[in-house]
Amino acid sequence: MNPAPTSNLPQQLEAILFWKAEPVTFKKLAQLLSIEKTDTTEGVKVTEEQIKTGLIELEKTLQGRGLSLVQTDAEVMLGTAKELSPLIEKLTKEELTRDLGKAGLETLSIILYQGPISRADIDYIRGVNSQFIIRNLLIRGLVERIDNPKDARSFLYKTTLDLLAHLGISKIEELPEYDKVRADIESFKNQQSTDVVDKSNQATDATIGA
Amino acid sequence: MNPAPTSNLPQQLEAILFWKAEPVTFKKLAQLLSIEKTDTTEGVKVTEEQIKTGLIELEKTLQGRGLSLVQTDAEVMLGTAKELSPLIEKLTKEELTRDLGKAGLETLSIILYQGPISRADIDYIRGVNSQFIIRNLLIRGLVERIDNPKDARSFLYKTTLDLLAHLGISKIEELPEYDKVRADIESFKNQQSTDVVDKSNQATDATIGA
Amino acid sequence: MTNNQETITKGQAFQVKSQSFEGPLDLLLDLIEKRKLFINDISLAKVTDDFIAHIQQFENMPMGESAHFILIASTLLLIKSKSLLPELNLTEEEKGDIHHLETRLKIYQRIKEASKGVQALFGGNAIFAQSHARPVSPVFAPDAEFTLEKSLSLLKDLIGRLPKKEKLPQVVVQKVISLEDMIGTLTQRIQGQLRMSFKSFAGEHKENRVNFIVSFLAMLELVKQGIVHVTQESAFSDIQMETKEVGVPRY
Repeated sequence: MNPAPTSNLPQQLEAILFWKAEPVTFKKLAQLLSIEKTDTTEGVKVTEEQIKTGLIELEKTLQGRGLSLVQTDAEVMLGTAKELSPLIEKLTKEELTRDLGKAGLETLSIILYQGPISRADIDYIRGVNSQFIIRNLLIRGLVERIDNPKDARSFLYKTTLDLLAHLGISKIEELPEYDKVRADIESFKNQQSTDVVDKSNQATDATIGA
Repeated sequence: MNPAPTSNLPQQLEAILFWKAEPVTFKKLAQLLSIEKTDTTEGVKVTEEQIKTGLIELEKTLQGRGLSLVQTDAEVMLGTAKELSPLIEKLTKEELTRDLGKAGLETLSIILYQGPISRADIDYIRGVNSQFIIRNLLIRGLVERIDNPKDARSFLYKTTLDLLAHLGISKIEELPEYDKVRADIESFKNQQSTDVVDKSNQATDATIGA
Repeated sequence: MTNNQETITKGQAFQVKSQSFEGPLDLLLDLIEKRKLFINDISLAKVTDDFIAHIQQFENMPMGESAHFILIASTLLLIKSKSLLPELNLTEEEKGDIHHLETRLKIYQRIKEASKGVQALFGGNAIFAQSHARPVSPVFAPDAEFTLEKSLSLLKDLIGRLPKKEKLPQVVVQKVISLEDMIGTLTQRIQGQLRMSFKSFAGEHKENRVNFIVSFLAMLELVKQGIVHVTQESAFSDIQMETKEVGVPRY
């Protein structure tokens, strides 16, 4: 079912590097693009040499575009073109200074009172999807991500110490009406889980782009 | 110092969309690419129309590549090419959600083909209360809620870029029979208002034993 | 011809029991499509009996849902009455209800057809946004608007907006209650018409037609009982409603 990997290797590399958005080793790329032999299909073995050749081709197609490759002798990543760095600086600045907006403030409040909390739970309480908002809160150093002890594939979010200091509190319990707010949200969650309500949406982390 | 924005608009757009890694509105893009006038430099004003033209050009340069654009009439996002879907799915380690359930599929289809649409109108078409299923779709990020310009007390529901991406289409018009379905439904609605109600002649057909 | 159809329907209606329907329109459309009919008042009159037979089995259905079914049943009864007695005069509102139902069914049918294409695409060859693995180098940048007071008031708003258990909207309850009256008067109207047109019935089919109308009246009575059941139940049944949009359903 997969097309022969060498025919469109540059496209495949571009898609992987775009999706990963972090440095990936040549070795890892070779491994990702190789297809294991099964009873019914021939396997395909991609070498690191082929990856390097593919990257040279990809680099050519990226000429004059908004993206470019950044390589060391062992790994590669996709980034924005160097000549556009003033534009990216402007973006960064904009991202750090713009208003959080109602959705951002609301999400941050939930993480403040309920954290550490999973994205699925934030979404569930808000009744909407929060993936892009959380990213902005991370970039701005307002929340941080920790591993979820109950599920290795997902994360939990909590407020940063910087934010607590900024708000002038040393412990979460000092938050106004802390117990009351938590109890109200807890009772909503319990009420919902005893209902016949379809909660399959809890699996939001498994949807798109998560 | 900045190059004239219109000359390399497609590159700049690609870099912004890559860097933002989330849906960006045309309005925001126009704002980010405009340069304010200062004492020493002429300002540059980029319009949303120019953004749209730039995106058409960018789309052309992405032909046959590893990336593609997904857009609505107001925002745009950069994603992987749909031909490479199996490859990226392998990387995500997450099963793509393919099952929506009967109610989910029905409601999503109504929003896709008739959105932006109010909940009252969704209920009207389905003949049942859609509150929970809409909440579920909102949480999954497949639809979003906007204010109803005609009624401040209610909302309208519309398709998200994530949903288009999940369907593997770049624009809503690529849905099967999009224009046809919309035109058909429009004609059903018009028929209702122009039709003469008295159909008693035909009704005799259905008399005894029907 | 009619006899054949009756037999087929009875067989199918039996099978249908095991299926679950998303709502009254889903059921109605299924009944029409099984008979390979187009959506119009004629086909609706033909499936009325089947539809009523279905809702008789809904003893255990949550109140909120069965109310929706009963509302549709009332419109079907009007259509059926008119088809049995073309002389029957319908009010403008009743004519409007009949037309609305046809339009809704046509839209629903078109959407269901289109949804097959949506299902085929969904998650098939998805376009992926960037994963969120991308490392961020956070720069502490608070928003001056975010204060403890603001945070608490936002959460209180949010808690206030959480979906809660609420009574079935008054509009629907009233509709169902008034339906009981509607069926009462409909029975009277049909009986009245029947006495008047009895003389005019053509000799050959006379017995047949009278019998049919009498059994139809019996069916009206059954629906009436169902409505009583539903309205009684409504006093202690709750269903969930979205707070911002209570009371806007259109039927």
